[in-house]
Amino acid sequence: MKPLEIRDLSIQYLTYRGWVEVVSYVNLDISEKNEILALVGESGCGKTTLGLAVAGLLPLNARVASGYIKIFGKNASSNSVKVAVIFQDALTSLNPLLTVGEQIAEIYIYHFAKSKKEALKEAEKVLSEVGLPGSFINKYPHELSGGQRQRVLIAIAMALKPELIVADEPTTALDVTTQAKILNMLKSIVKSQNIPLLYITHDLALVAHMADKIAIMYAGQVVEYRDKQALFRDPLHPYTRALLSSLPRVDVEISELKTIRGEPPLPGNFPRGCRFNPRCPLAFSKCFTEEPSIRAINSGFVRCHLYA
Amino acid sequence: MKFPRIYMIALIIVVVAAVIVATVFLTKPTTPQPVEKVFVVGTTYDPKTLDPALVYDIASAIVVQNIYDSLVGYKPGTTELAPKLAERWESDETASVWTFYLRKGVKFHDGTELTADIVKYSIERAKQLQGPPAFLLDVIERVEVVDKYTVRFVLKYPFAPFPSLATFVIFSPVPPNATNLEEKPIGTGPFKLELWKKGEQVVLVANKDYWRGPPKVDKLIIKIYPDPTTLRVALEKGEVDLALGIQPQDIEDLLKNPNLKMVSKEGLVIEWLGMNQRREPLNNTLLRKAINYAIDYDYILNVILRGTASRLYGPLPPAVFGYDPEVEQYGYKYNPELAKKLLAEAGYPDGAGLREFELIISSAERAERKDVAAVIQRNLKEIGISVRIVDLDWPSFLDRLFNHDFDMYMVDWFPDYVDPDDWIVPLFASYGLNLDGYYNPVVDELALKARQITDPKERVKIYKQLQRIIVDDAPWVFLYVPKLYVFMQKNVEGFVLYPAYYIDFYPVVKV
Amino acid sequence: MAKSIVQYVFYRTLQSLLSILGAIIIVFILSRVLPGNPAVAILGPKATPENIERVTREWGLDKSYPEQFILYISRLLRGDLGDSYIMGYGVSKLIAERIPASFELIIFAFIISLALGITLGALAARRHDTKLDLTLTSLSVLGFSFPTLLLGVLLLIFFGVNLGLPVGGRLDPRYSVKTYTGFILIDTLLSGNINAFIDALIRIIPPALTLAIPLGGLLLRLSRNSILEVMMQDFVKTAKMKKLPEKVVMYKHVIRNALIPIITIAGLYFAVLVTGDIIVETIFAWPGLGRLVWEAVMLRDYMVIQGSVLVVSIIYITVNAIVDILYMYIDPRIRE
Amino acid sequence: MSSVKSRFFRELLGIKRIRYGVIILISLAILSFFVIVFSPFEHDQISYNVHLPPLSRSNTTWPYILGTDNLGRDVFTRTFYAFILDVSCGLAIITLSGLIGLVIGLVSGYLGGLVDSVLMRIMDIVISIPGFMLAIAIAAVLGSSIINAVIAVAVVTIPVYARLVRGMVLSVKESLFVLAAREAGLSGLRIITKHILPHITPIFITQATMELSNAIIYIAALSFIGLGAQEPTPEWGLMISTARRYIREAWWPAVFPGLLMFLTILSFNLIGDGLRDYLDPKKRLSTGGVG
Repeated sequence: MKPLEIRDLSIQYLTYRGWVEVVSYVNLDISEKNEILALVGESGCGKTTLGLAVAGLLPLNARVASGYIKIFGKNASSNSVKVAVIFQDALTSLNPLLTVGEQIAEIYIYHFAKSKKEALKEAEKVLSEVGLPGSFINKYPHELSGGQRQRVLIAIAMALKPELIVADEPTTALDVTTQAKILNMLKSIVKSQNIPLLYITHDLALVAHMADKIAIMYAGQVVEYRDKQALFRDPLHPYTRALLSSLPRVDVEISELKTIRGEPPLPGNFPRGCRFNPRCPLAFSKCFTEEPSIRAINSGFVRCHLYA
Repeated sequence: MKFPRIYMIALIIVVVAAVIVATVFLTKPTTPQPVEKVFVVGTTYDPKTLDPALVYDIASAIVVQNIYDSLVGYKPGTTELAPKLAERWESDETASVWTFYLRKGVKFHDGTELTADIVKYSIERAKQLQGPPAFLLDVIERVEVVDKYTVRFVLKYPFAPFPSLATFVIFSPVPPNATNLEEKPIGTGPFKLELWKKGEQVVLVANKDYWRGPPKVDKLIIKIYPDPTTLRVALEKGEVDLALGIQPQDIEDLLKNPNLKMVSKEGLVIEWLGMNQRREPLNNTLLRKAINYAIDYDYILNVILRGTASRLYGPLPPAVFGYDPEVEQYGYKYNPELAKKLLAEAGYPDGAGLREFELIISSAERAERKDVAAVIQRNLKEIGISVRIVDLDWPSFLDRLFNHDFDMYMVDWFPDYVDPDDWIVPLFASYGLNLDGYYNPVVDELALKARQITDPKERVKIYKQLQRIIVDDAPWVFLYVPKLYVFMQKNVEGFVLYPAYYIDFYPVVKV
Repeated sequence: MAKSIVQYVFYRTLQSLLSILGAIIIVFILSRVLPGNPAVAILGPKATPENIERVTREWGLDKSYPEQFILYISRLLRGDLGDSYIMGYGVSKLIAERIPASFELIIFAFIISLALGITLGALAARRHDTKLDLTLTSLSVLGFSFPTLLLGVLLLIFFGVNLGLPVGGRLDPRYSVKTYTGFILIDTLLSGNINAFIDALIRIIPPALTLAIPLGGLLLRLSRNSILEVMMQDFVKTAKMKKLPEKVVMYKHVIRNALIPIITIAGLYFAVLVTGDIIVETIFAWPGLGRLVWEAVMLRDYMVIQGSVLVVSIIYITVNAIVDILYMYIDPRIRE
Repeated sequence: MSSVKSRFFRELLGIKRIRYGVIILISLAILSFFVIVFSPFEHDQISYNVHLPPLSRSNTTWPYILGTDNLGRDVFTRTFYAFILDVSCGLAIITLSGLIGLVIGLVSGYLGGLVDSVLMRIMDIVISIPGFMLAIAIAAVLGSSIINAVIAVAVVTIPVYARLVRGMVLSVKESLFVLAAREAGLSGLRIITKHILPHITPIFITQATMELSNAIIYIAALSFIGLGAQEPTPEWGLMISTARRYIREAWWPAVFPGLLMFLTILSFNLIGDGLRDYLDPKKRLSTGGVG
């Protein structure tokens, strides 16, 4: 059974104008236990919603319109599935009124039936595993630095002993040096403890270092899914190419960063046909009328009429 | 899914509520059947102090009159004077020296015997304490002890109504060595104080060796209900044997109630609308007469007050000695056409050129006044006079009244002693309170004369003349005299209602 | 953490004394601004200038305001609240008798409104934008928008007439119960008179409901909104991610964070209720502090006004201090 | 430009609560307009010249739909006349005390330290003074009318807002975006208006709509002692406190003003609630705030 299996998944939100589709018809898998699947896309493309759906944390005004998500064969929203999530902003993701120790210990209390004292000892242990002093169990979230708070989130994730970890832009709020430390720690956890990781980011540079497989998302759809090397070497979808080309190269002197013209469409008013057509340099008549279907190619697939 | 905690808490609350409701219904508490005869009085009046030298409000007077006796009393149910602690009294021909002969063998609750020097001590104590009612004793020059049971009052000036003044609570003797009389009263009256929970209830116990014999009930409880609606509910449920302060609106329903009965009596309090003759144009008599004819008195008496008051035609209420029945003929009646005619004659046809008058009232002191004022406002609007009602709390109202800061006012007058003098002098003599700025030298002179004559027939003749003059000057709009009424359970006997609102629980009994 | 609380408490009591002094000064001035004085109030239409002048001289009201104030403060420092002009005896005794009655009613009303308000508020928040939420909101609005005057009278008639239960006052006058604590429910139990206890219990329900329904409605709306506000915060997602039991998420994480606005308003309304609801105390013949203050102002009995406002401000300030300390206990961020 | 505005209002009305609230409020306003214009009775007309006894409720005589009060005046007409007066009084009070309370709360919550304790102690003083005593004092100085009642009630309710706002500012003050703004060197005032204010507006508005009912009820309490509106002004408080004395005999002169008062306050609260959801940055019209 695959660690993660997403089939024809569509998710909708109830807003003041009725149901709005945010994720449409996504198919993704994680096949190995220690595999890192990166989910890349601009903000507002639905990657966070997908991440929350995998973790079974969709807000009350969201619904899975079609398809399913299975983790080791079990449906994602069932209670028995344990998926850990590492959020972007640790300050708001930690309860300001409880000490760090309490917020970790409660996992041991409720999941592993430990007494309060034992649970706190376990919390101390897991904190030191993420490189924080044991005494931090008495500290409150607002007393820690950004990096330390992010480590606490990772500690919480590890304490849960999850079957899958979802990391939603875990390091965006951090400076570059702390960012590297956190990501290396995450990678070593995944590889050493064989816990699959769904890594959500908008930063392609980080993906190059972290991911085994990469899925590019645009306007609620996965437009390209490839092995890391294959994608960087030979990007197929025009959007992927545009993303890669806007990556600044250290060794090349450039006056102005290349950008993609136009704005990603907001859910609820996606264009007809291929959703990238307004911004796609290679768009032709078919792109404006027909929605492209998925075309399997070596070790992955792409959703573009160029390859139909 | 474990039963979420919130449902459990909600469940607990529901269960607790059910238990309370169950106890409420199942164990219908049996009303307590104490062995001794207890009589419960419900009243909207909340007593302030129990020291007779300080009492000047009805609420305190009701309790104090049953703990103390004053020198002179009333014949039951009338305004005629009757002996009480003083068996008899007489005065010299100039009515300025009065001698009272005390009853013998009267004992205070603490056993001391009542003698003349105790009466002298009590009057001097009251004078020295300078409480609110102390001004009533100004007329006394000095008090002399003639012998053990005779006391003489030498007055500063001739004052015929002195014996009726001696019915006031301030004339109740107090034991010389007693302290803290405000809370621990010791009198000669039919009841002794057992407990006073301020704002809640006063518990009195029968004084077994009272000089008129012990009262019929062993314990008298006076419970305070600030709101007449609650008092009515308590009366209907039988929690209260007698109720003082039922509001006019409830009378019709209560009369239909088979196990209740009502005792009522013509009152002495008068309610009127005064006009400030210091101010233009209210000094114009024709205008004041027009206003008098514009008011629909019947509508006020029958619809607003529901027959709980009788019409007042002149300065004196019908129940007082010296009242002239003809006043009902020449007094003012509702006649809007005449009112309009007079208004035109006064120089203001249909109210043209008249400014808006400000009518100050205090409904906090008497709730019905607000409705009566609204009717008057409407009546005057119909003949072209516009009036703005200003409802003030009681002291603010009095402050503006005494500073003559008003066009019109509505207030009632409670006599200190039952004699026409206590209406005419303070309200119409320019040397009295002079609230309205009314000045008629003839009235001043006659009022003074009437006060000094002792022959009752002579006094009646003068007061008849005074009433005619005053009604003709129309300083006021003479409104009504509220009737006194008391509701009680069917099985209550012996209660007698006095026009001067003297409340006596001594003869009361439950059959 | 302990040191900062002790230091904070000391600093707060110092401040509180200042504001009590402030309250005394303002009430002293305010009561003198009111037209008329105690003599006028009692003498009524008989208040001739000489009568007023004589009585006010006797009560020392003819002295200049500063003089009166200094006299009042000097007696206050000796713990003497002075004597009521009209009643002639100690103000402290007068107030002491009224406080248990007021407290008993308020505490009873508070328990009902807090319990109902917060639990139903949490329920409405968890099921927000559903039929249940809308009915609870409308019920809560019905609760606090209904005029107390009308609510009191209707409850009085419903309990007294329709249900035929004893109503009005604290106890049936025919019971005689010794006062140990002043709390009628406790005193009747202490004196072992079960019938009296039930009678008192039945009598306290309608006035308590008249206070609790508006307050409960208010707390329901407030807790619903502030819980909703908290439920949208990210750390609730973290708590859900930990797959903790529903009640732990709600009680340990959500409600605890939502408590701050709730405590502020609850504390505020406890203090407002301390002055008692004149209307409830009048309608249900409840000898509370509210009616005492009301009658004192109506009779311009300055000593009683100043005494009761002093007591009320002490109660209010202690309640507020407790609320602030609760803040600190709940929210570590405010502790520095 | 028009499309954005219309979208804004469409969004606004889209929210169920606001829609219900606005519908009730507008229908009440229209009804009172018609009543004032077309009612056969002046609001203070005593019925005796129409010979209909007061406190009667005969549905045979069309004009007296809701019966008459103790002076024979038509309850239906007066209740709707009072709608305009009471709503404007209520709004005046919440705006007056709301704004002052908001400023005090913001300043004392944000600045903290001495300013905070001084302001809060002043609030303690204001709260401990009985409201009706203040009302009598103001009435004594300015003469008793509905305006003084509004001033008195406004002054007494300032602490409610001040303390609530202060509580919220305290908890928001520590959050990241405020600290970031402070580090960025923004002036105190800009931080308050740009960062703190939008964050606390939702709860503040909710509280304001709730306080509206307290304001109207407080005016009623003042009428209870004759310090609010004066006869014959039609005002709910005055009507209810007068009708209360006749409740056993005729319940309608007291209950209908109470009912209309409830409907008005319900509509304000539904609008307030809807606004609170609408103004909340997280729940703005996009996908519930999730990227």
